[in-house]
Amino acid sequence: MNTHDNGAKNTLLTPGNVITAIILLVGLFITVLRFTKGIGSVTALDDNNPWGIWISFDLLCGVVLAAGGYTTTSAYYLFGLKHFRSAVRPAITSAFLGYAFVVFALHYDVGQPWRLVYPIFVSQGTTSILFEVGLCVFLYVTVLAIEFSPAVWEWLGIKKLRSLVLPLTIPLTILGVILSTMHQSSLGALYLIAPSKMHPLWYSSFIPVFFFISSMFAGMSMVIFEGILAHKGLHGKMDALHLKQADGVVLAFGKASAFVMMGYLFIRFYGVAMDNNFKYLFTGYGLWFLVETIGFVALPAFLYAMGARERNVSLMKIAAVITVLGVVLNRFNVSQVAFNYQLDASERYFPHWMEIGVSVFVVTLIITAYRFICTKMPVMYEHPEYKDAH
Amino acid sequence: MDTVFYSYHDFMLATKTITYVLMGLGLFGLLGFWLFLTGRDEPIRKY
Amino acid sequence: MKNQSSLLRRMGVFTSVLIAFFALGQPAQSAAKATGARANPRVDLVTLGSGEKGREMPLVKFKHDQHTQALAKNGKSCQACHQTKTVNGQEQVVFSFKETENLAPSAKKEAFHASCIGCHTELAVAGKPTGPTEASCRSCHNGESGLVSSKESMRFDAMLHNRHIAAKTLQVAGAKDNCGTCHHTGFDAATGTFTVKRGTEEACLTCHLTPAQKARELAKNPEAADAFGPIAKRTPSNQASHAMCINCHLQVTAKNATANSGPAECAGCHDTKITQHYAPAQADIKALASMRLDRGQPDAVLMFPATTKKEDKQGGMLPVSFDHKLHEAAATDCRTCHHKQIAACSSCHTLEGTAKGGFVTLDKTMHSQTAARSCIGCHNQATEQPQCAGCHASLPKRMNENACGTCHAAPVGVASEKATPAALSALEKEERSRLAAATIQARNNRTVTMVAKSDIPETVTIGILSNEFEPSVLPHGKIVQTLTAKAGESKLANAFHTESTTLCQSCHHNSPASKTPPRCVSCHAVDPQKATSGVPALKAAYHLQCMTCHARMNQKPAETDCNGCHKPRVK
Amino acid sequence: MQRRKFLTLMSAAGLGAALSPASANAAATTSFNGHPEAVGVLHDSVRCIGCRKCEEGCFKVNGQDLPAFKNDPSAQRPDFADLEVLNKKRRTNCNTYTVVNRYQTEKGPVYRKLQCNHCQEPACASACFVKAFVKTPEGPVVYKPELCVGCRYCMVACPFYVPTYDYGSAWNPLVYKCTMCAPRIAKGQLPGCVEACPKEALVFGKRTDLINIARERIQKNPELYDAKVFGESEMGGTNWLYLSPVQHTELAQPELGKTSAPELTSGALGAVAMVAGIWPVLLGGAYAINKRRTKMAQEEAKEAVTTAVATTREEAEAKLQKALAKAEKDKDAAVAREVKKAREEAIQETEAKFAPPQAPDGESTPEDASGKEGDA
Repeated sequence: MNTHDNGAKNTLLTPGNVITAIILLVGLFITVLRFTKGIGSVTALDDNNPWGIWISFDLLCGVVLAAGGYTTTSAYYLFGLKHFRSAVRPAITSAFLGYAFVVFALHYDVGQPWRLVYPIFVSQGTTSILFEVGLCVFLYVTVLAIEFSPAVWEWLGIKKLRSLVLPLTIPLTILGVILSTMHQSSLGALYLIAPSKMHPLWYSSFIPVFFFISSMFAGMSMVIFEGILAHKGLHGKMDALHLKQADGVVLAFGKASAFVMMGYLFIRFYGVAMDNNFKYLFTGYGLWFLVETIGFVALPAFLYAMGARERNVSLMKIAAVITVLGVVLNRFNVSQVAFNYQLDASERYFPHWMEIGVSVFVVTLIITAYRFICTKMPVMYEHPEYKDAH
Repeated sequence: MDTVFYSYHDFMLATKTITYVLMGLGLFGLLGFWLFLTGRDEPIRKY
Repeated sequence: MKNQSSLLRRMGVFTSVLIAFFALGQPAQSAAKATGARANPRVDLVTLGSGEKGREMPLVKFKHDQHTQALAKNGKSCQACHQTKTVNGQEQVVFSFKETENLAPSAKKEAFHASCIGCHTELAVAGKPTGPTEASCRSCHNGESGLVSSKESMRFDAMLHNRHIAAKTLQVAGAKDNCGTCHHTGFDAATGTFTVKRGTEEACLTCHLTPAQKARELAKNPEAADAFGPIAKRTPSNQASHAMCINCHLQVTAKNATANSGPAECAGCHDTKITQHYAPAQADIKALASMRLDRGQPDAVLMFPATTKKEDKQGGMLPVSFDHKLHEAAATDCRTCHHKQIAACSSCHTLEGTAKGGFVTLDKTMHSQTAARSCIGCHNQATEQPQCAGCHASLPKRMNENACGTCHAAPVGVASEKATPAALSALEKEERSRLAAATIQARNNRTVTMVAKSDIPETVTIGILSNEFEPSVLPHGKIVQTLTAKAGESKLANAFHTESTTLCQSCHHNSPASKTPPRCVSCHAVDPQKATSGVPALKAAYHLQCMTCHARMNQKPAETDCNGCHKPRVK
Repeated sequence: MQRRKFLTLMSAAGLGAALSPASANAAATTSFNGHPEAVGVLHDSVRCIGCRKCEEGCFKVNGQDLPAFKNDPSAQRPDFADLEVLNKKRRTNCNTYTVVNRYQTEKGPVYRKLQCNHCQEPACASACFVKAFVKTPEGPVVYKPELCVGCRYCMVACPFYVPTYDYGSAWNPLVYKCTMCAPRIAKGQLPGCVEACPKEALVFGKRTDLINIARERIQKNPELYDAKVFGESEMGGTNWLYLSPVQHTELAQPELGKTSAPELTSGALGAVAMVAGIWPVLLGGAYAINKRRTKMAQEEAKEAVTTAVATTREEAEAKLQKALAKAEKDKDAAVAREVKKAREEAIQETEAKFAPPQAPDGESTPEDASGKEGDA
C-alpha cells in the first residue's frame, strides 16, 4: 500500500513493507489453517478456557479502543465543542475500522461464523448479554458506516448520497452514544454471569459501569494516541485546520480524561468496598489490582492533569499512551487474569503464537486500511468542494 | 392469555423480547415526537 | 521512506502492548500461586518474643530439645537459661526464661540477645559447634524457614497414670499410696507447700485452666472464682504441668541416674508417638492394665433420673444398673465421662437442666446420639469399629422405643411390686449398690444362643439378575459364622444382642425376626423403574448390603472387583 | 379506543401473553421454583464406589454421537475397567459426557460424578444469544445444534464447567454436554448412567421426590452425610442433586450462592432499556440547550452591536447638530467638513469595539456557530 505514495520501485523492499508482507502472509496461512483444521489447531483454547486473546484483545480491547467515535462526535455535535471539528472524521474513521475489524476478527473466534447473523435474524436469545452486545455492535457498525460514508461520497464525488446522509447526523450521533453506552458496558456485563469464576477484585455488580466509564477515557486517549501516530505517518495529509486544532484536541480530551479517570479510580475502589474485598488487596492479585488502578489509572490521570495545568501537550501524549495501555491491561485482567483464577496453573490459558499472529494480522489490516482511507479520502483534511459545508 | 413461568429464565426471555421491541419503537417514537415538538421552531434547512 | 518507518514504529507500539501485558501479567499470577518454604515439622518449637511493639523481625522459633542436648554435652544444666525456686522443700526449675517475667519488652529483648549470643559466642571461642552469633539476625529471626510445630497435647492416659501409681520412686510420707505426689487441693506460696486430701482428687485441668480458658474467664470477670478459689491466682495448666512433671522427673534422675524417671525434653510428652517412646515392659502391661484408680468410687450403682423438684423426687423411669468398674477399664480416663469435675452426673444434669450443667438435661446427657460423653453417643462410636460396623453401618443409629428396657431394667431379685422407681430409690445406698451388682452379674452370665447351624442354608445362589455374569453364590453359612465370632468377642455386643436372631436382622432387616425371613425380592423390585420411592431395587439392594458390610469390615473383594463375586458369563 | 388498538397491535405481534397483570409483577412477588414435574438425578457419594459403570452406561447411549466416534467405527473405545484414571483429575470433554473423580478426604476416598447439572435456571441458556439451550419442563436442559454459532459464552457462563467444545472440527464445531438422556426419558427409560449404576448411587426421579429422599438419608444417618444437599439451591437450584459424606467443597463442588444466572444479569439488562429511554432525552436536551445557547449568544451580540451603533449614531448626530449650529453660526463650510469626518470616525471606532466575540483559538467561524449539519 505504501508504494502508492512513493511510486518508485526501489522502495518496495523497505523494512516496513517486508514486515507487513510477512505478517499478512502468516495471517493468511493461519486463516487457512483455522478454516480447514478447526479452532483447536491454531489456539490454546480448551474446555476450561473458551475465550482467549481473540476475545480479550480483538473484541474487548478492539471495541473499547474504538470508543473515540462516540466521545468525539458527542463532544462536537451534541455538546457543541467546536474545536473538535477536525478530530471528528479521523475518530469516526478509526471507530468504524475498529468495529469492522472486531466483526472480522470474530469470524475467527466463533465456531460457525456464517451463523453470526443468527442472533439478530433467526433466534433471538434476548436474555443474553451477548445478544445485546451483538445487536448493538451490529447496529453501531451500521451507524458508523453511515457516519463515515460522507468521506466516501466526497472521495467518489457522489453529492446526492452525501446530502442524503448529512441531515441524519444528530440522530445518528445520539443513537451512536446510546448504542455505545449499551455495548461498552455490556462487554463488562458479560462477566456478571460468572461470579464464581472471577477473582473478587475484578468481579463487581458494577463491572458494566466500570467498562462504560473506562471506555470514555479510553476513547479520548485513543484519539490522542492515534493523533500521535497520524502526525508521524500522515502529516502531509492534514489541512491547516487539522494542524491548528490538533493541540487543542489533545488538551481538551486530556483534561476531560483526567477528570473521568479520577472518578473511575474512585468507583473502582467503591466496588472493592461494597463487596468487602479489602482483604484481597494484600495478596499477589491485590498487588496486580493496585498496579492496574494506581499505575495505569491514577498515574496517567495525574500526568494529564499536570499537562492540562502547564499546557504541556507532550506530557499529555505520554499520559495517553499509558492510559491506552492501562485500558488494555484492564480488559486482559478481567478476561484472562481474573477469569478462572481459582484453577490450577496447569489449567490456565496462555495464548498460542498463532492466536497472537491473528491479532497482529488484524491490527496490521486496520493500519493498512486506515492508511489507505486517509491517503485517499478527505479525513484529515476537508474536501475542497465541500469546505464550507463540512 | 396468562402464561405461567416456571423459571425466571423463561420470564426474562419473554419480558426482554418485548422490551427490545418496545425499545426500537420507543427510539423511533421519540425521534418523531422531537420533530413534532420542534416542528414550528424554524424550517428545516436543506442542503 | 518516512511512511515505512512510521509503520514500523506503530507495529512496535502494538507489539509492546502485547508483550507488556504478558511480561507483567505472569509474575502476578505466579506470585499468587507461590507457596512458602517446605514445611519442616518439629515437636520442640518454642516461639520466643519480647512482646515489643512495632518489631521489625519475625519471632524466633526456638528448638528447645536441640538446646537441651547441646547444653548437656557441654556440661551445662537447665540453669543456663532458667532460674530456680524452692517448692515443697525442693529446688525447682522455673519454666520461663531467666528473670525476664517482669521485665519491660526492650529489656527482655536485651536479655534474650545477651544470653543467646553470649552463650553461642562462648562456645564459638572454645571452638565448639554452636549457633548464630553477632550480626546474623536472620539465622534466628527466620520467618519463612518452614519450621512448623507438630506439638501434640500431652495425653496422660490410664496406662501412664497406672505407671505413676506403681512407681516405687514416688512416695508420700505417711500415706499408703502416692496419689499426693501430684494431686493437691491447695498451695501455700509463702511456705511453698502443697495441701493434700485423699479422696478428693480431680484432674489437673479442673483447677489449672489452660491459658486461653483462664484469659477468657478473667475477661468476663476479673474476680471470677469457682469451687477451688479465685481464678486469677491459679497457675495456668501449661506452667503447672511443666513445673510438676519435669521437675519431678529431673529430681528422680538426679537422685538415681538409672531410675526410669520419665522424660524431661519436649519430644518425651508432646510427640504423637509418646506411648511408643515410653511403652512399659511387656510383662507390666497386664498388671498395669488391671489396676484401678482408687478414689472411693463404687463398683456398681443404680442410677436414678435426678430432678430438682422435691415433689417429683422419684422420677418415672426404672433405674439403670450401671457397671462403673467395667466402664472405668473401658474409658481412657475419668474425664471420658466426668468432664468438669469428678462428681455424679446428676449433680449438674437434672431432668429440668440447671445453669451449672449448661442446661443440658439429664436425658440428653445420657442419650445424645452425637455427644461423645453420653452413654448412647459413646456406644454408637463403639459400633464403628470394624467388627461391628459391617452390620451397624446399615442400621439406623437412632434409638428405637423398644431399646429403653435394655438399660432401664428392674434389678434382679426384687419382687415385681417393689421394683418401682419410688421403692428402689428409698433403699439404703449399700442395698442399691448390691442390687446393681447382682443385676450386672446376671447380665454378664447371660449367653445368647445363635440360630442352630442346621436351621440356616450354607450357601445361597443369587441368579435372578444374572445377565453378563453367572449367578452369584453367597457363602451364607460362612458369613453367619464370621459375624457370630466377631460379635462374641465384644462385651458390649453380648450385652445388647439379646435375641438369637439379632445378627440375622442386620441383613434380613425391616421384617419380624424369624428363621425363615422373606426373600429380598419381596420388597426390592427387580426393575428399578417399578421400585417404591426410597427403597432400592434388587440389584442395588444386594450391592448396598454386601459392599457396605465388606468395606466396613475390611473384607475382600474390593467394591470395584466385579469378578470377586460374579463369574463373567462365557458368551 | 387507543388502548384497545394498542393491545390489538401487541397481540398481533404475539406479545400480549406476557403483558397480562398476573405476570407483570411476577419478578417482584413470585418465586420461580422450576416445573413441579421436572425430573432429575440424585448422586449419593456415600454410596458411590468409583466403578465407572455410569461412564460406560453413558458411552453406550451417547458414544455414537460423540465427535471421536461419530464417523469412525475403528476409533478406540475407552477402557472403563481401568480405574487408574481415577488418580487423575478429569473433566468432561466433547468425547465424554460424564466422568467420576476421586477425592481424598478424612473419610477416605470419596467419588463424585461430573456431568451437566441441568440447572433450574441454566446459566448456559441465560447466556446463549441464539436460544440454543432450552430448559425443558421435563427437566433436561437440551441443546439445539442447528442454532449454535459457537461463541462459547455458555462455557464462560456455566459455573460447573460443563459445556465442552469440539475445537477439532472446522465445519461443524458444536458444544457437547450431557443431555440427561432426554430422548430416553421421553420413552420412559432411565438415563444411561442411572441404569448402569450397580448401587443406586444414582437415583432418577422427580426433583421434588429426590430432595425428600436426600433429606431422609441425611436424617437417618446424620454421621454418614454432610447435612447439605448440593444443588438444592445453588444458582437457583439444579436438577442433579448431590449427597456427600464430607463438605461438598472437598469434592471440588464450587461455593456458588443462591443467586441464579438470570438474576445476575437482569440488572444490567434492565439498564439497557433505561439507557435507550433516557439517553435520547438527555442527549437531545444537551444538543438543544447548546444550540439555543449559541443562538442566544449570537443574538445578544447582534443586539449589543445594534444598540451601540444606535447610541453612537445619536451621540454623533447631537455632536453634528451642535457643530452644525456652530458652523452655521460661523458659516464656515470647512469646519462642517471636519465635523462630518469626526462623526464617521466615531462610528467606525464603536463598531470595532462591539465586533462579535472571537473564538478562543482566535478563529472567527460564523458557519460553525450555526451548526448547519445539525439542523435535522
